Amino acid sequence: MDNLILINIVYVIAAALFIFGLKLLGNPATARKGNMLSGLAMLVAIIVTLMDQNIVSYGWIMVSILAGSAVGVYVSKKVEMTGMPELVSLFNGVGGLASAAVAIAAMVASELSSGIASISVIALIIGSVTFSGSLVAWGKLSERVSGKPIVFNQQAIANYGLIAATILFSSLYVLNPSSLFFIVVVIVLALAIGVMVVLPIGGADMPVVISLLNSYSGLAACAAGFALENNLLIVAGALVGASGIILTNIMCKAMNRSLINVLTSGFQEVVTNEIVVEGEIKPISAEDAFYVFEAAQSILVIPGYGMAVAQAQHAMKELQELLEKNDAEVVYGIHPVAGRMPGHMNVLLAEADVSYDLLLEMDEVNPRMENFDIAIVIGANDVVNPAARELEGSPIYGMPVINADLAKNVFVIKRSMSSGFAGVDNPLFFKDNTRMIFGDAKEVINNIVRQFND
Amino acid sequence: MDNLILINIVYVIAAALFIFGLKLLGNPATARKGNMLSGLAMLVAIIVTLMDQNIVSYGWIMVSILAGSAVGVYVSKKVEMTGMPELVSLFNGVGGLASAAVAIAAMVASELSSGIASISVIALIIGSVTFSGSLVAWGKLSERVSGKPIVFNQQAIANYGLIAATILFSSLYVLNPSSLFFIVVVIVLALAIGVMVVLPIGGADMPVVISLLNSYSGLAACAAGFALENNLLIVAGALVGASGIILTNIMCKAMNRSLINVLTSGFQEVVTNEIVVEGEIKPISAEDAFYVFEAAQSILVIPGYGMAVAQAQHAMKELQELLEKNDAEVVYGIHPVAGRMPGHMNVLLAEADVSYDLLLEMDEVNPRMENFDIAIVIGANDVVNPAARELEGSPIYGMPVINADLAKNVFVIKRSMSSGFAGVDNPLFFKDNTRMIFGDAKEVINNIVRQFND
Amino acid sequence: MIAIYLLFILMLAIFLGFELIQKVPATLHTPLMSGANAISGITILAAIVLAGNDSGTAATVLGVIAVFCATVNVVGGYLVTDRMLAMFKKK
Amino acid sequence: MIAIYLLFILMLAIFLGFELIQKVPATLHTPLMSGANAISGITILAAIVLAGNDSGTAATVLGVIAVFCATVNVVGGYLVTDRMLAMFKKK
Amino acid sequence: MTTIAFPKEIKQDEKRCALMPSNIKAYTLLGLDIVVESGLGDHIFISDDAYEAAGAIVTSRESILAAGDFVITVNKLPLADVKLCKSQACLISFLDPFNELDYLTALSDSGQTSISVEMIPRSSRCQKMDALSSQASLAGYSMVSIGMQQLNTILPMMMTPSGTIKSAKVFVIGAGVAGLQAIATAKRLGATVTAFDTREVVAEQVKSLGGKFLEIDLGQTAQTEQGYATELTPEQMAKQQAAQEACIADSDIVITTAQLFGRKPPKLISKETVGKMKPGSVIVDMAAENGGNVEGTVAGKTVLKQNVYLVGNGNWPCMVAKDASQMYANNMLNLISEFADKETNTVNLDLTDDILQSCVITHAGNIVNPVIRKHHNIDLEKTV
Amino acid sequence: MTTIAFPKEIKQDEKRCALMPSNIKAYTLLGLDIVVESGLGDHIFISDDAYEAAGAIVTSRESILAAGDFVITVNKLPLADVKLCKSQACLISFLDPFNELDYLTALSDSGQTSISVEMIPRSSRCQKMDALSSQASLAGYSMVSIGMQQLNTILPMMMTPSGTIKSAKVFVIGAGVAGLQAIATAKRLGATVTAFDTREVVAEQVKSLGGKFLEIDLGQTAQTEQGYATELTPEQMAKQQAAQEACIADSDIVITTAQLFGRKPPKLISKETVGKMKPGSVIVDMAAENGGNVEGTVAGKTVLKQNVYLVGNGNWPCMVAKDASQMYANNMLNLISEFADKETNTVNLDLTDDILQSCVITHAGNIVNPVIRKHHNIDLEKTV
Ligand SMILES: NC(=O)c1ccc[n+]([C@@H]2O[C@H](COP(=O)([O-])OP(=O)(O)OC[C@H]3O[C@@H](n4cnc5c(N)ncnc54)[C@H](OP(=O)(O)O)[C@@H]3O)[C@@H](O)[C@H]2O)c1
Ligand SMILES: NC(=O)c1ccc[n+]([C@@H]2O[C@H](COP(=O)([O-])OP(=O)(O)OC[C@H]3O[C@@H](n4cnc5c(N)ncnc54)[C@H](OP(=O)(O)O)[C@@H]3O)[C@@H](O)[C@H]2O)c1
Ligand SMILES: NC(=O)c1ccc[n+]([C@@H]2O[C@H](COP(=O)([O-])OP(=O)(O)OC[C@H]3O[C@@H](n4cnc5c(N)ncnc54)[C@H](O)[C@@H]3O)[C@@H](O)[C@H]2O)c1
Ligand SMILES: NC(=O)c1ccc[n+]([C@@H]2O[C@H](COP(=O)([O-])OP(=O)(O)OC[C@H]3O[C@@H](n4cnc5c(N)ncnc54)[C@H](O)[C@@H]3O)[C@@H](O)[C@H]2O)c1
Repeated sequence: MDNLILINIVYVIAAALFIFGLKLLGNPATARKGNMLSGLAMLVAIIVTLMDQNIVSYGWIMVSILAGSAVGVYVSKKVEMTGMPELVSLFNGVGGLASAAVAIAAMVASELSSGIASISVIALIIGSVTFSGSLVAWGKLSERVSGKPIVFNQQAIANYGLIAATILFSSLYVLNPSSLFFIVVVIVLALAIGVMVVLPIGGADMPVVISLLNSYSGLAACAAGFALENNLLIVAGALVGASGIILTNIMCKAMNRSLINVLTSGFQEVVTNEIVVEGEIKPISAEDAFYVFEAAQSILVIPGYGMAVAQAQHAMKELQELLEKNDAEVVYGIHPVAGRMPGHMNVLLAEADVSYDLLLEMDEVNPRMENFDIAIVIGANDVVNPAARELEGSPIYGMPVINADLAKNVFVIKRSMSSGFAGVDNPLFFKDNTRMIFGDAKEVINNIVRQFND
Repeated sequence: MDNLILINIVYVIAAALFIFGLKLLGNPATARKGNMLSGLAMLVAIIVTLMDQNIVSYGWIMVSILAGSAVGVYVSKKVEMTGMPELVSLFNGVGGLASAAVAIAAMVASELSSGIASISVIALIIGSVTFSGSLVAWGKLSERVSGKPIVFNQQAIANYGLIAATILFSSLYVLNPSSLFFIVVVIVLALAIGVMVVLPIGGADMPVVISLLNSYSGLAACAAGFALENNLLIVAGALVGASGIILTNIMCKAMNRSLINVLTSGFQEVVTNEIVVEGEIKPISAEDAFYVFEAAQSILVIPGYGMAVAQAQHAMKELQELLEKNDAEVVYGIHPVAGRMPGHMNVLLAEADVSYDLLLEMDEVNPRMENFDIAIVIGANDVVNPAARELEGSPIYGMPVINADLAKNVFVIKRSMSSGFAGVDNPLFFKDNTRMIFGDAKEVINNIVRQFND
Repeated sequence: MIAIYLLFILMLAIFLGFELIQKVPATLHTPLMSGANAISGITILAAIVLAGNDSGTAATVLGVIAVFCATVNVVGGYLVTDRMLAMFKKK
Repeated sequence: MIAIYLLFILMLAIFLGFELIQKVPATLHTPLMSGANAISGITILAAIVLAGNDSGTAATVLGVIAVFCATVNVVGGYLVTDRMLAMFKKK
Repeated sequence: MTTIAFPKEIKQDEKRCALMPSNIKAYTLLGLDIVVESGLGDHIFISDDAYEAAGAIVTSRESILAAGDFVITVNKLPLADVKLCKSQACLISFLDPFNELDYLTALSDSGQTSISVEMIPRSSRCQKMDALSSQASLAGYSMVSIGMQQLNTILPMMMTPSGTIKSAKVFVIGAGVAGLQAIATAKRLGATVTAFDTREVVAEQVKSLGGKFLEIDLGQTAQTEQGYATELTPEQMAKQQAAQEACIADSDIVITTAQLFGRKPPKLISKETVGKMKPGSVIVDMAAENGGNVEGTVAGKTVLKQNVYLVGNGNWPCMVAKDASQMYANNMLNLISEFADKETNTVNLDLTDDILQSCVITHAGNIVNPVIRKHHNIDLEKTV
Repeated sequence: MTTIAFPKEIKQDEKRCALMPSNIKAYTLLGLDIVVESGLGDHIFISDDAYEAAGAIVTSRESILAAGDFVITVNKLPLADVKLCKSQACLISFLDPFNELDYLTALSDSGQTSISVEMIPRSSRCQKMDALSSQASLAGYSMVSIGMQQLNTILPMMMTPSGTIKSAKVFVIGAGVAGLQAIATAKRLGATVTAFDTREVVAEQVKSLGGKFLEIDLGQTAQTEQGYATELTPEQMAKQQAAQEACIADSDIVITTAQLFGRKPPKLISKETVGKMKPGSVIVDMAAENGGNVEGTVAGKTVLKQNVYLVGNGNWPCMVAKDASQMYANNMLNLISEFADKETNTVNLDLTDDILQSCVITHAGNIVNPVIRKHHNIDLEKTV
């Protein structure tokens, strides 16, 4: 019993470390330290758990821990940077499997009271859903499964059916805690749910799904904790569960999606539509754009008529100063016809007291465009339209433009997708490296400025 | 036992309500709702506690609850707005008394195990210190006791002695949990500590002290919770304790004091100093100034040479727009000699595109000065120097100035206490309604702007 | 073992307390302090139990005093806080 | 009664989880998710106990599988997270 | 090898020229020969040596006219000089083709090709050759400059110990290229600027420069495809004049830039309205030389009438002749480059090109430009 | 009742006057009588009627001079007119007391009291009467205005399809009241402005207006209690000239405002330096009328030397005569108000007052001002 007290006191400390770790993980400056703290907590918890007096044989435990560690180390070292999200989903699946296995083990180890049985079956279901769902997500991310939403007719009905069946068999199991059959049926059903729920979600939404499944695996741990009366499992599980939900929500917002919308893809009517989209517009919020700005070393500002309309020049000057303080180089690329009168941009930028040295002509910036980390287009449209270069037959074909599209990242700030003075569409907005920040130029820039100050 | 479960489940809910309530209390928009939620939690907790099966007689309980409520209602309704901080300290003292009484009651009710005994004596000490300390604080605030720090020679030694004695007798009590004598001695010592610790702290620092004592009373409740194995006491007490400490720290920062410094006043050597200070400078951070700005209806901006040096005109324009969006009226009072050349302010403000209609002459703003909620002086000095009006013999006596000091609140933004062009001191900085915001004008204003956007 | 649970609860509650009051505006300092003070009147629960128990007159009397004091703290505390907060209402 | 304590702990932990992840920058979304995923490998504790108990071969086998899986999750999770975070280091 | 000739401007008080030394390198890179009349840059302090050093041949007027396949000037070449040019030469300059039928006829009779720079289309692609815009923009600046000079008060507001001086009020009528630049310049100087234009799209542009737009409800107004305003009906004109009057009377400087492409500028300010202005006020009438927007302005002069200065100087870009020359010379270079063939070192005017279709006026003995023909009612059958 | 007389300005090309109709009410509220010479405001379009309507008596020069207890003008009253004034009258105007000893002697002989407005102290309290500052400030504006006019390029930068025009470079030497205003005005117009002054405190002020300050290490320099610069040593002068040269050669407009109170302005720009400037550049020499900062400027004229325009027009405030009059008139009103006694409706000059001690020059037949006596070496014993 003394041992138990010791273990639990260490658990309290481990829980505190987890909490600290998570807190630090939320801040770029301390994230790494946070991760290490949380790793330390895990290590301590594992070691102290091994001192549990109920443990009679260590052999298999050690073998599986060593094997697991080896696999973990190998996979995580070998993976390419680009493969990380897939790997995370794979780990998540494995974690779900572990939870499920724990639940089954508890179920087969002894006859359970109905309370514990219901908690265990919950852990089992969540673990299984996490497992199969994560595997599908992994498949989609690594393109083993088509990234497109996979939908079929009547799927909503099928899904409802699955859920009903799962509830039914779970209840049956709780009533007959000794029945292996019900356990197996529940497992199969839960695995199916995991597959069915993730399949109809598009590849682009996968990070959200993984985050949610991750939150689920926390809940599974939490449920296991209840079943085994293990405080640390409850605390750590609840932390992961709750923070996962919040994180999922934040990620949805950043992607301009609603959580409900993502989750219920499998429960929606199938709509087939045949509209050909020329490309995809990738909107981004000013808040998220900030992180790119923070990391950039050289930035080209391309102002246009919209900057004048929004009177965003003062805000831009402030952003420029902040970027410069952040050791980035900022220059302005002034297209000769930007605005609505010759020298329009000059008037504005002089008003904001932008140094003349920073104003470069089109011919000066175009040759070095590839070297800019960011080209930020502020309310300009025609003057950065690659159609003038590429699209013979366009009304502006042949007009020299600033080749913003050749910069590493392009941010376009404007209020809508509407066209500029010349009234022609702008393929720049659909390019891969372009992100649209919709909104009034002044407000958007002020927003980014605010991020710098936070 | 069923009853106990019910009570405890309700406690979980009450704890959640307390947490929510505290969270909401931290935001001006929701604070009132937060307070009500927390009140609701308290009510629910009290009612459910009354269902405790150990309670055999309700008579006295009801009487004291009714009497207590009556007193509480009466006092809180009657107090003047200005008397509130005193009242809070009084309530806090009463709360401390209650904790102390609970601890004694537990001690006399039955022989305690040494674990419980030590926790109880901690509760007793904290409760008593809170009680006497709060009373002294109340005395200082209501000017029943001199607001000046009361210090005497050797007080540090006396205090260390007191603490040592308290520890000694507490230990003795824990060893003899039946001894009434030790209890009484501990009480007396603890009360003395409360008095001794608070007396040497100046009246201006009282809010910090009360906040700290308040945090203590939370800890007392928490200790009582441990003694009685009452979860809700632990949770609520810990919440109050922890948030109280943070709050105390925040308040210290806002007053430009260090917590350690405030607390250890009683342990420092007595320094008598004879320098005559003409008045007190009250610095304030831009963050805190923001709340006054947010509440203001009419604001007068008085720019001076410092605005030009800092090139703060664009930032000021932005602040103006935010204030106007917040339904406040903003005008600029331009002193004819502000700056270093005739029309200096005009050049700057025109650059920032401040409408000419908002620029008022000295003679237009002076008569209505009393009606301005805020006069914000940006890097001006001589032109708002009341010495020109009041101090015959001053080199600038007789020069007409903008009477900023007559506005309801004055904020002066400058980098230091140094004087302006004329080289004369400015009594405005020492006025009661003046708060200094030290820093570069542009940075300070940007800071306030940022608050508006958060 | 119960002590362990209580310790867990304490630890979590303290963390939570810290997290909750991270960035409060200065205008709310006093009301917040006052509101927290009202919550600290939670000792009333302990007081009630002790006052209602029959474990000797001394304990009961102390319990009753404690109930009275705590009630003053709780009731007065919430009301005063509410009055302060009522002043903040946006125009 | 133990259930009550557990409930208290759960409630507090959930609140704390919400509070902790209030405003994370987008760059941290993936590492944070990955870090949290590693933490969710905490089931390893349960797995260890079950694998070590002697309550039937089935349970032991399942326990060992669970330990293996959970270890992969924990070890891999922390290392991957660390690798991601290492990329953020300020120039 | 194509030779391009740049004779001196003959017009009185003209200080601009159509070539700057900095352009010569670009021309020679295209393989073109540049011949320059001695003294071309005198007015803007550019010596013959500078042109020579840059690679041009500097010689007499007669020689260069005789040598030039292209003859580029700012103002139209006097007919006497046209006779000295090659018969297939191409003359490029402002030609004022809507008003100078006689000159055009003479040109077409003598057989040269002529390009009117004011007829270059206003497409995004042609902006670099658009001399009308470049010169108008400078005119906008100059008009404010002269208004500032003429006014006996300062433009910005000044709050000083010696009293507060209110900012001057400037009213700009017509916010095209010149008007917008005038707005920007006056705004920079701290004046309170109001503007009006019949084209509603302009309101936002005025505001984007910090000016106020005077809202007058004229009912339906329109603009051409090139962005030029269409003429108002007489009722609309009357409405506009009435609505403007208060604003004009209140202004210290009024700048009128209203033009109608190919038509006489509208009369916008009557004698009576002028009389309502404060004594000492200033009206700058951009169009004075073509008839003017203001009743009473005298082309080429500043006069004081009813105690108001009416500035009708004209040739505004000439006030900043160096920049004006630079811009004009760049426009010409861009025009020539567009049709230069680097391989053959020649410039080939392909008359089917849509730019040339709209700006070539005479060719091979005919007035070929359809717009101009239509304007002067030249029967198509007759001459082609 | 004290009467204040405002005769017309006689000096050629002077357009300012010392009274505006808007001031008359304030004077009459003080109980003073105002007499005005007919035609006082002609140059700035203020009619006699306007003065009369405001409460002044408008009549002939002789009558008002005979009636005035105070005679206020901008420029000094011709001696012929002084004779017509009351013998106890007080004459107020710019007197140039450091240079006009003969005039002062004549004044003191004829017995009138005289106040030199340039001698009003520069304390914070006196700024409202400080005509030197108010006029200098307007001069700063006017000098940029004339420089802009004279220059054949525009001041702001312009990036257009017809090429990029670099902003003009303006160099201001002497950043006192006039210099700062010049900096501000040029900056507003978009020019790149550099400034230099010997007083180091000015560097921050220049920067606060967005100008660059040219750092020249001259060693020890100083300023008087009133903020005026002290004279440089010849070595320092040479150093300054050498260090400035590159900046001047690079500038399109140079504005010199360097003055030394009570002394001839320093020569800052030599002929050689002028010769290094670009052809067509402009130098505006504020002090040309008093000898000038620039070698070769001609007082009252704009001349072209070495292809550089040397502008020495002088009387700069006169270019914005209305505002200049308004400010000067306000300064005078503030001066009179300071000594007016509302009870007795008189103005009493208490010569022990420290303001009057520094600005009264002659009184009761003597030159009483100590600074001026010292400057002209008038032996104290001899005359008092
Ligand atoms: N410079 C000259 O002399 C001159 C003269 C006449 C015509 N032009 C023509 O004008 C064009 C100039 O090109 P440009 O790229 O500068 O302008 P543009 O092509 O007209 O595009 C301006 C863009 O700004 C956006 N915008 C407007 N208000 C905004 C606000 N408040 N915040 C954010 N975005 C705003 C608009 O998109 P949303 O509505 O979606 O926000 C619009 O697409 C050229 O076609 C040129 O030929 C030039
Ligand atoms: N208008 C004119 O024509 C003219 C001409 C010459 C002289 N003057 C004289 O100048 C004075 C003008 O009065 P004023 O009130 O405008 O100016 P002032 O009395 O000179 O005061 C300016 C204040 O601004 C502060 N400051 C400087 N840089 C700052 C920065 N970056 N951020 C924040 N604060 C800054 C300074 O305090 P810290 O150092 O503590 O920050 C200083 O006290 C009068 O005495 C007037 O007589 C006027
Ligand atoms: N495509 C391009 O890139 C390009 C190039 C140059 C100009 N433009 C556009 O062409 C337009 C016209 O240019 P412009 O300045 O040469 O025109 P303009 O010189 O013919 O006329 C000047 C202005 O006067 C206005 N006006 C006419 N009648 C008026 C009246 N009765 N009252 C008030 N205003 C009146 C016109 O609307 C025009 O704005 C401009 O808006 C400009 O944006 C476009
Ligand atoms: N107390 C007040 O409120 C008040 C009022 C008016 C002026 N002033 C101060 O008085 C100062 C001087 O005013 P001012 O404009 O009438 O002076 P000013 O006309 O006598 O001289 C003009 C400027 O020339 C400078 N100068 C002299 N020699 C120079 C040289 N060799 N090279 C370069 N610069 C040289 C001077 O330093 C001065 O700044 C100003 O700085 C102003 O701030 C103060």
